[in-house]
Amino acid sequence: MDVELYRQMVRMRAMEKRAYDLFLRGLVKGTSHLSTGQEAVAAGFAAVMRPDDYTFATYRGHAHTLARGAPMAAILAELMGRGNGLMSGKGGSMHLTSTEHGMMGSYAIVGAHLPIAAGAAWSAQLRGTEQVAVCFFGDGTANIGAFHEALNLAAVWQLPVVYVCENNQYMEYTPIADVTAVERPAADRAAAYGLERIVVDGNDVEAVYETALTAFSKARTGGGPSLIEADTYRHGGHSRADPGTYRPQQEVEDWLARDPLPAYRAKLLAAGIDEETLAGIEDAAARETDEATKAAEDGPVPELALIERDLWADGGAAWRN
Amino acid sequence: MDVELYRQMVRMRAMEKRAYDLFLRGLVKGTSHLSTGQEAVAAGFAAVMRPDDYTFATYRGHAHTLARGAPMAAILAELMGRGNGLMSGKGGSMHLTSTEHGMMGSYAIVGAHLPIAAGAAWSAQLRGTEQVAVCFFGDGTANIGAFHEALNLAAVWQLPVVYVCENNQYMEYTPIADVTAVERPAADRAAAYGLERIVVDGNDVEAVYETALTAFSKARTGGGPSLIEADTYRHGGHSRADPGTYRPQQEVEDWLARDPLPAYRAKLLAAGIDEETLAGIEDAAARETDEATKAAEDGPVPELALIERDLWADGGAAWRN
Amino acid sequence: MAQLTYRDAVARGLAQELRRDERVVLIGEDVAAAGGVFKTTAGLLDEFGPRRIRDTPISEQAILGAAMGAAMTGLRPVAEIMFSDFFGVGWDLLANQIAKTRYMAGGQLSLPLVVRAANGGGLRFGAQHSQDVANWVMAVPGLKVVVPSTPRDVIGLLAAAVRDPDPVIFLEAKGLYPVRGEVPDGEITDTLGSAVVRRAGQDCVIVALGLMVPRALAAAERLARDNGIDAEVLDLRSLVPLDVRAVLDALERTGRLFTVEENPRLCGWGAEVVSICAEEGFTSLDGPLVRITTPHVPLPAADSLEDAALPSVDRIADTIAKSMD
Amino acid sequence: MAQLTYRDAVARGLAQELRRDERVVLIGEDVAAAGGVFKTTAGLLDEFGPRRIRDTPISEQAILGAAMGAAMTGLRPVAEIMFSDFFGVGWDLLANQIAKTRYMAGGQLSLPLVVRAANGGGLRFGAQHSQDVANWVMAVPGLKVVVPSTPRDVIGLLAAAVRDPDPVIFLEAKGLYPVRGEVPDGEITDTLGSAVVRRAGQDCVIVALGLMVPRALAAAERLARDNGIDAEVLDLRSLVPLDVRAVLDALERTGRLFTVEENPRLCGWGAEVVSICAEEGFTSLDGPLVRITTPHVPLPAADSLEDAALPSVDRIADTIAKSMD
Ligand SMILES: Cc1ncc(C[n+]2csc(CCOP(=O)(O)OP(=O)(O)O)c2C)c(N)n1
Ligand SMILES: Cc1ncc(C[n+]2csc(CCOP(=O)(O)OP(=O)(O)O)c2C)c(N)n1
Ligand SMILES: [Mg+2]
Ligand SMILES: [Mg+2]
Repeated sequence: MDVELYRQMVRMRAMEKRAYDLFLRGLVKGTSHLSTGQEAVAAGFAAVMRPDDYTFATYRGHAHTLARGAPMAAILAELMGRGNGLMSGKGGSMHLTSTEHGMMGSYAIVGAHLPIAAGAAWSAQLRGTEQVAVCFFGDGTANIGAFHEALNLAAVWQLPVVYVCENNQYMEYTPIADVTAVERPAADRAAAYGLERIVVDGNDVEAVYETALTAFSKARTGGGPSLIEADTYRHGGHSRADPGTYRPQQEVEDWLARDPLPAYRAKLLAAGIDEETLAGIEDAAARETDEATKAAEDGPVPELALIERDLWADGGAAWRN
Repeated sequence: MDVELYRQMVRMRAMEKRAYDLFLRGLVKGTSHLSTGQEAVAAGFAAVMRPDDYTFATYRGHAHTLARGAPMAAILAELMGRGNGLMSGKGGSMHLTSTEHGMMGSYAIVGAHLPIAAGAAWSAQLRGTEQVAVCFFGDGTANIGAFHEALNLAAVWQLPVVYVCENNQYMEYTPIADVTAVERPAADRAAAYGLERIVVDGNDVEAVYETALTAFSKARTGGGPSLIEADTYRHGGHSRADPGTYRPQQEVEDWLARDPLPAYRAKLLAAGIDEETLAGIEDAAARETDEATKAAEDGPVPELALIERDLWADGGAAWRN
Repeated sequence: MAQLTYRDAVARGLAQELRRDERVVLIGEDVAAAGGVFKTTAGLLDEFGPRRIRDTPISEQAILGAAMGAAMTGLRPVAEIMFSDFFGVGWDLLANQIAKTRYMAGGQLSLPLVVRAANGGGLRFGAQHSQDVANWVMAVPGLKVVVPSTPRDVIGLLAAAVRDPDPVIFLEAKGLYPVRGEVPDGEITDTLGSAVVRRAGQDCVIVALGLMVPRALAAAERLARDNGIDAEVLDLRSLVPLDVRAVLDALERTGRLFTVEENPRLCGWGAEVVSICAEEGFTSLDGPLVRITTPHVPLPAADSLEDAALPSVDRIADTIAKSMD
Repeated sequence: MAQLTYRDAVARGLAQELRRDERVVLIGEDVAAAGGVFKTTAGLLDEFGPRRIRDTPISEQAILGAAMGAAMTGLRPVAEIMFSDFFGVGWDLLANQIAKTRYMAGGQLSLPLVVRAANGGGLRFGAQHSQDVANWVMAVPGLKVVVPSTPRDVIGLLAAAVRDPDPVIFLEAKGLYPVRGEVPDGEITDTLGSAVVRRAGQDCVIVALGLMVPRALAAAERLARDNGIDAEVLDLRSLVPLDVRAVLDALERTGRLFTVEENPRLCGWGAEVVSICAEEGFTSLDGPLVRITTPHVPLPAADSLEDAALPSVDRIADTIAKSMD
């Protein structure tokens, strides 16, 4: 299991770094929001999920999508607007979706997916499938109305949904503390929905994993929702355009020193995993990334006919006869 | 002061009863939402307000409007769609507004006025006027997104605004407990905004008054917002169309036994206020109500030209040249 | 055949679909125990139980989000938004999420859901409970929009909406709730995107929707009687999909087209219909294309003002008579 | 005279008004310390301080509500909604509260506020960050709507919006942010509701707005060069108030009118313009009124798809050439 967690984090990191390179090379044309530094959250949660569980993510969802099993090439191709992208280029980096992998979408308007995740959980509850929905969101999202409505509904209906606030300390450029009435935007509000206050070190992948395990078992066995706040930090800026210079140098350094990857690597080594295994994982991720990049770069320009395709379930977009 | 509180409650009660009669007579044509039974909240708060303070109310706002000094005749005329109505018939019962009395509007979409009240408070703060805004809303409103956003903003900006949840135990027909994750929809969430938990017996007008006094002084002196939950009960149904039969008989009786008016009357008598004074107040209110009714009934049908008036500040409604 | 009110037709239509398909569920404020504030869901809790008929908090974003999440995972939810004006508080869910997600996902998921709401004026409820928002939803790619004008259509189009694999906004003309109409026994189904000629006519066509349909019909009678004008009345029934063929066909046959819209003027559905006619039906035009709408103002509350603001039978007939003079 | 980008013109326009009137304040997400995610508010915090330039939480309802409450009590707030797509989360405040309150109150209060937002496509941001919602706001009685197409207009129309006593939605075409244009020195003011002829022409008029204005101009040049068609280009600049006189005048002079809309097709502003022309300008029509719009779909993210979906210079010119053939 341990090595698996590491492998996932390494893959995420490699992909996000590549996404950044591709942006610098002018191949990622729209925006993109990397989660470099936040890998432990995505890895820890994905590891406890059943294949038929549901993930709902934000625009900062590349890693979550990868973690559920979507092919890296399709993700990178989507970022590059290619026809072999995960959604054929129609969604873009902010909307990664792979329903066959339980990735029910990445949502780019803050807060919207919290009630949607509640709906998926409600459906699972009603259908009696013991599926669980997990919904990742940022610290800034805890101040928007949809957060409040979703949490209340989830609690009242005792839905099998796990809400995970990835507190990376900033909304876009504004420190979360400047705009939030409580210290912890999510955890300090759990009580407002009759929920337990749960905070986890989001850079400690095993801690995340344990926390996820508890929340998922609870949800799966009818125990209702959880709200978890995971402390973490994004190494880069908010989005591709942002160098992140508004952050104090010391703060950045402190958090870089807590980078989840080297930390976990050291822990694994200390636990007796040998260097070759880890290096092998890293090499494999690098190869996977290179191959995915090539497949994405080789991908075709999407057919223009896609513009009027798949608005409706009949595959088309006709609004008239 | 005491007798003043009683007078206000008596006037409110008389007006609301009359509004109900007028509805039965077919003269109130749209909907209307009475606050019979909830008078102590409106009276207690109005009593601590400066003339230049701001009130924001819901569609259940007749009493709050009267309490700020708007003429009863204009209120009843508005309910009846007359040209001498408070807003010439353009708003109707759900939107009573009298800016000259600090009544900044009654809002009919649940939650909307909470951020608006924050805005008025922000303006007062910025202009340095020591004005305070008060915002009344129902228990059901504590579950909507705007509640969350407004409370957070008010707390972060330390705004001079007092949020008052009139918990009358029901949204329209649904008991609030059925749809709320905590026992007290407002008070149990105060901590989520770093605010003190305040509950008051909303049928005890003096308790309300004291609570209001504290919150207003705090707001006026830069101490920031308060969130107060006042327990109360509406004697009638949600709106004119609703007989309120979904409520357990025993519950209704218990609350009727706690009617704020007779309770306070008894207290005043016990405190040595003489019967004549109280009877005089009641008679005056009855007379005021009769006169107001007559003035309202005698009011003209609004001019049709009003339809295209006052959309814009220039008095007109032109969207083109 | 039975006489049923438009209001009762809603409950009957819902019951028909709830019986047919286990996946159909209904949520909304006061829809269960209370049977809806307009009593359009009366009896459903008793028959289908609290698993399938659920009261919600006052949380329109949560209602719409729940419907969306449930639709993409195997249910066929019907969400009630009590008044369509409240689409405002859930507009992101409607216009940005429900409408766009299938497209953005390249068709990976479907959203077979219905959002029902009491729409429009006539009840003296004032500006925040009376607006006709048909054009709000029509303007959003990814939403289908249905507005029935008769009890029979309520059932048939509701069935079509529930069975449709895409999100359908089902607007109930609340001014029509008490109106009765003939409804056949047994299952009723219908198709989206088909307009119906309510009155045949040769001189012009009045295109109408929802609450305006009976008024257009009454105006047509008045025009026939007083002005010798034989007006056709076309009930659009759905705005998306739009039965453009029926519109252009009526224009071609009559040469004159009028729209009667309950919405305030700007960017109403009538503008869209007119713009189609002004391009594709240009050679059929025997005179101006004229829109009859509520003025571009919020709806006033007083009965006299509301009546004067909404297109009335007289205003419809007078406008047409004058324009055809 | 200076060359200024559209982006910098926003900051300059805001600064001009902030200097002029103490009551003007600016709030929004990341507008203060960060100078705005599009850098349209850069430098304002330094000059005007944190009392007047304030960062907010991610709470669009609170932002719009705060602006409304402040406007009715003596301030002249400018609220930034980062992307106009996010109007969805604050739509109740915009469409039901800000728009209707003055009217419902019988004119007792005024709401002198501006809501600014980056609007429309061209940046490959995908369907939830690219939509042109000009028609959403145009459809709501009680909102004025402005969409500048040049840096100079950004400043002048922003000044007019801030000074206007009513709520104005100020849509910045984000595809134009990097575009430069001539801007005179000193104070710039302008008036709402006045369209501008950007290119005179005799054969037809192309009515355009925002991002579509430069494209319409380029198409007009192409039409002149390749097809011998002399097209006038009318930049509407504001949708409410609408300069109907300018539109009808151009139609009368040319006999043919085309609209170029960035919004998806249904119920776009062009439909409204066309419907006015089809009624009031009927006798001037020498041919069909034709709308060129984005297809009625959400905007796809891939650069190739976005470019093909939005009206391009070629599509505009080809459509007009074909229609005038
Ligand atoms: C409703 C809404 N408002 C504003 C934005 C613009 N925006 C995109 S991301 C973001 C910051 C979100 O912060 P947080 O929730 O902490 O997530 P993070 O980006 O840090 O992962 C903002 C303001 C948006 N997408 N949606
Ligand atoms: C956003 C919105 N949703 C629903 C409604 C319909 N509605 C009007 S009043 C009401 C109940 C409100 O309950 P509460 O907040 O407790 O206030 P009360 O009526 O009890 O004073 C509802 C659901 C509305 N007006 N606005
Ligand atoms: Mg964050
Ligand atoms: Mg209540």
